[in-house]
Amino acid sequence: MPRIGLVQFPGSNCDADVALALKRGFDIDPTLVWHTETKLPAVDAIVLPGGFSFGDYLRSGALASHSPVMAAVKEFAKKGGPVIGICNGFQVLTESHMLPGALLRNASQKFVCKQVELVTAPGSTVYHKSLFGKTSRVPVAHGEGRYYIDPEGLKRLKDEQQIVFRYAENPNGALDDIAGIVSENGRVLGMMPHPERATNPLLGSDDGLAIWQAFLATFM
Amino acid sequence: MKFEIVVQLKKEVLDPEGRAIQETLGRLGFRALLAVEVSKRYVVDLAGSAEADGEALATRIAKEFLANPVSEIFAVRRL
Amino acid sequence: MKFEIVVQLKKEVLDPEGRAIQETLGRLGFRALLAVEVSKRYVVDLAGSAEADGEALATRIAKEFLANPVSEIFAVRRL
Amino acid sequence: MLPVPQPIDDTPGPTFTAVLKKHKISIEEYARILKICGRTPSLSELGVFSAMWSEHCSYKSSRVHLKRFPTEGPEVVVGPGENAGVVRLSGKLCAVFKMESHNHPSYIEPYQGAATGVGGILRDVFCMGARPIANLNALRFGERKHPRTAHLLEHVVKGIGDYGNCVGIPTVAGNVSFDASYNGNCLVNAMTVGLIHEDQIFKGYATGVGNLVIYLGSATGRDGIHGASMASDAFSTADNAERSTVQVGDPFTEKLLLEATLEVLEHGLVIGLQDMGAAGLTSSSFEMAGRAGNGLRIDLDKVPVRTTAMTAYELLLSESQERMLMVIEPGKWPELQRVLEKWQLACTVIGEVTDTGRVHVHYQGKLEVDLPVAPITDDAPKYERPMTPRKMGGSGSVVNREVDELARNLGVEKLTLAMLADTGDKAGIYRQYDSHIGVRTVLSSEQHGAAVLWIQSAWSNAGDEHLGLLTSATCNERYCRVDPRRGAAHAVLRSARAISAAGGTPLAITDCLNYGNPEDPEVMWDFSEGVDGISAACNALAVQVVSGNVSLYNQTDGVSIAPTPMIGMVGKMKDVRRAVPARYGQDVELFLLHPAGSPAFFSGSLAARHLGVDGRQGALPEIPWEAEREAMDFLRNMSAAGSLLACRDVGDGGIALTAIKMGLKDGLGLTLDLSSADIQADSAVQRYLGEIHGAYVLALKSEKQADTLRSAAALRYNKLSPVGRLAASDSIAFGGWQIDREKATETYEQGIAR
Ligand SMILES: Nc1ncnc2c1ncn2[C@@H]1O[C@H](COP(=O)(O)OP(=O)(O)O)[C@@H](O)[C@H]1O
Ligand SMILES: [Mg+2]
Repeated sequence: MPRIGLVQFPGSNCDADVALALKRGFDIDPTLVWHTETKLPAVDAIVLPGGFSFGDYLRSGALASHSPVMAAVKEFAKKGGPVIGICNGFQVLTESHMLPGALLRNASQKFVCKQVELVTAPGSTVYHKSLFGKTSRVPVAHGEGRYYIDPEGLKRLKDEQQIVFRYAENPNGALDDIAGIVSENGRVLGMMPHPERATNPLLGSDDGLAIWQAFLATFM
Repeated sequence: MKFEIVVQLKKEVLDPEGRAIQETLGRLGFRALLAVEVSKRYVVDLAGSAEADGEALATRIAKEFLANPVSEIFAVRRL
Repeated sequence: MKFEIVVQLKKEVLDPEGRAIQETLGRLGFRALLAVEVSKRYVVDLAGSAEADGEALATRIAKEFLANPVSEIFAVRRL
Repeated sequence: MLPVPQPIDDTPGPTFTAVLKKHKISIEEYARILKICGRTPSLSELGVFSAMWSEHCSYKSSRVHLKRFPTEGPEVVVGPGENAGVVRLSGKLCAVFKMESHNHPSYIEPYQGAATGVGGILRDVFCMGARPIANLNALRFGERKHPRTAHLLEHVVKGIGDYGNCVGIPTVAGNVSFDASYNGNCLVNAMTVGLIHEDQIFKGYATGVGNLVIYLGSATGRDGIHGASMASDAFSTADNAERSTVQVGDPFTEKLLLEATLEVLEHGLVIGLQDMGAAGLTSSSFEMAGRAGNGLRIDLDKVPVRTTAMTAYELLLSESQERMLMVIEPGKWPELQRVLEKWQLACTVIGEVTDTGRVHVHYQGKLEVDLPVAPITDDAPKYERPMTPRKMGGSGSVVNREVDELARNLGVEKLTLAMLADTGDKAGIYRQYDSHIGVRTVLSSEQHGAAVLWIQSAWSNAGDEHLGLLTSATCNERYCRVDPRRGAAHAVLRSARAISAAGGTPLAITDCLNYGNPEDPEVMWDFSEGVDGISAACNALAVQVVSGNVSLYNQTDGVSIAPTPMIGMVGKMKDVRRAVPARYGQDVELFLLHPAGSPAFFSGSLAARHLGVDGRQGALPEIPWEAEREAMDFLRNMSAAGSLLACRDVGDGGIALTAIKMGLKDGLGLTLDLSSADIQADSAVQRYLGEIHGAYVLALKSEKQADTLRSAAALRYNKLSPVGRLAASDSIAFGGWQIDREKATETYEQGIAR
């Protein structure tokens, strides 16, 4: 039985949805980890869910990235532990410098909620390999999802094949249509779209299940 | 002891807000408006009285929290 | 000719962002941080050279577009 | 300590008159206050009366009418009078919901006004112990070309979105329209739906003498002082002095408050709990004490403040957001503190429950308020304001002829495009709202009909694994202007149609009755007619009113808004897998389900408005109740049988506009031919663009088509006629007119709030 730690910051609001997706899709009950914890429980992987940690004040993810729990998550990732950050979780990952780049206010300056199509880029990680060749329909819902990185950084992302998802149609002005990237070692994934919301055709799509499947495959 | 910390996007990063303001005002006939830059300004009030310490602390807060080095620059000024 | 326009909340108006930043940093050990105020700063570049005209225009822009008179005040300064 | 609070100077004269006026207290009401106090009140006490007896808190002009609503039904668990209404969904699972207005604050500061409106209605629902699962919003703005409209729309939508998105409640449906009568007075009505277990419904009672009164949440500032009386005020554009009372919302704190509240309720840590909404500490303490028949002692020195030198008056009346008042047993205090600390929320003991039946407020060593509770909460003034029936708009056929002629002069194609632009694509609004969070959303604004949420709950009956909750909010103010009674009935009906079209059964409604100045006898008559119209529709459809809100004085510079009784409805369906969207994206044949022989009409229609016909002219046809009910049952059966691909109730702009919009967003053209439909119309324009009661445009699964037509043939009051098709073509053709599809798409998509 895989043990997944689900981190909760004050203002996280997709935590329950992630727990439900893991339960319904894979019969996994994640362990909740409160942001003030300095140590992680015994887990195989970590999820940083979406939401508005600390109200998105300052910059989205900025205040959360300094939470005690994030020091532990960094430690965990340094040892090769798998981490997925979704939406606000992705913002926390960039703010913590666990992933390169930054997520800026959408070019439209407006929050955007809609289904998008994600194209998986080529690469060698589990994510790339298990999802390559598919387009996934997954919703986005964010006000600050415009991925930015300087030109050298972008070159590095491309050279190292760290880009995992691109938008088929860019909803926020992200550089190079980037929707999700992975760390150099392939263990830390950050993505703006919400795979936990795409787990049943009744809810618009179940393409998110394959993304969770890939996440589980990083350690199972 | 108060310090002003101004945080703004790096020049090479698109600032949709500045651009939108300029376009809107341009359409409304403010032709003299050549450019608009938008930044965030924080005024932090720090306990203690040694100016140098205060400035160092304000800079640390700016650097570690208020500005994101990937996309932003900042400036600190004693008020 | 550049002007700085600072737009900030009226004193009595709740600044949830400033409060959240101050409280969070306080919990992280920045005890010397007594208060944080968040405001916006615009730098407008205006064509023309008469300072008085420029200042009047910047003030008009601030008043009519950048500041919300209901809850905000602004200050204009030549840079 | 003084034995009585410091009295005001009530020597008759201009100063005293001004004080009363500022507090919106009449001479008669003041006489009543003297009697209740048994002495001259203090300024704080006057403030308490002013707030508690404001229109907003006391419903003094509307109470006598609201009694007429049907409020009891087999599935109604909690009716009007509590923070929100409750209706049973399945087993022990109940829906809690309410709609509330934030019109005046939103006109003054659209972003914060709308945001705090959402915050307030969320708190009303979660302070009953329910977890909010959906928000809706119904908006009314002035004419599109009015200089303030675009600004108000943009900021209201942003305010609603930023707040709801941050708290993490999906906004799943809504309604918006534009009308000159809102030029100086926009409407922002927000609704929240939550879920609760029937046996865990929490009510705000201050029981148990000696129990502690706890203040929870944000510190108090001078926000919205006089807000409660402001909402009862007709403001004039000349006087914007009230602009300093802006309340600022903090959705982050709201989210913490939501989680903390549900946690403390679940752990049984509190006895009473109430949101500090309008008139803040005053109304929450009086209401909680009133419901329990107890008294309270409050020590204002303990209230957390964020600004200096606040007076007792200000502390009592501040409307700072994201605050709650709780009553707890003293023994629970340590555990309560532990829970609240986790959520980073400040909480303070500010008083205790007493057996005096009075509220005593102390501040800085003085007694500021010493008032009996019951006379203030239960015996608030109640007015039977004079009413004068309006002269109704005469004959509908005159309007029909006028519109027909004007339409042909303008060109039907042009008129159709103008109407498409007016009711344009709302994606610019709803894409700013998170509609998926919570993973329940099956259908939402994106599919254009009622929202459908999939409710999986351990509390529902076995076999209800695919239970659906449906919700919709609407009102047609143009109809209400022509006929305030039928218009109001229509608002209920329209919500029920939307819910039925999606496959659901209507259960109950909430309302937000937005009207003008009640001191105008014609407005008061509109209001009374509205109540009767809603009641009639509820009775006809066997649904009840479980909660609601009244917003009066919606007028600017003497002009009242069109009567706008906004209706929010909740319904359910057995199986969300059968939910039917109102849009369709593929080539398909279209049918019209409609009452046989029903008249198309132009009175109160969108076409009439576009053509500049006086909006009060004409008459609404009688509502064919039997046919309406039969059609709704039929649709539910068809949905349950899996026969419907899409279904959309005919609304603004008649059958043509409804059919066009069914496929336009998916790039489909249309051929529409109503010659086989059984519609009464004097002209083709009227047949296609006239509006009609009880009609639906729908598409059928091909393999179910024969069956469906067979069962339709057995309908007593309705007909199902083939009327054309949605097609991958470049044109939209109806009644001999033709519009370029791309042109239509472009016009439609220019839409709203881009
Ligand atoms: N203010 C709003 N908030 C959220 N959704 C809205 C709002 N206004 C309209 N909508 C949604 O847009 C869709 C279309 O709106 P509707 O009023 O039915 O227009 P139309 O019939 O012209 O398509 C509906 O599903 C409705 O829920
Ligand atoms: Mg509609």
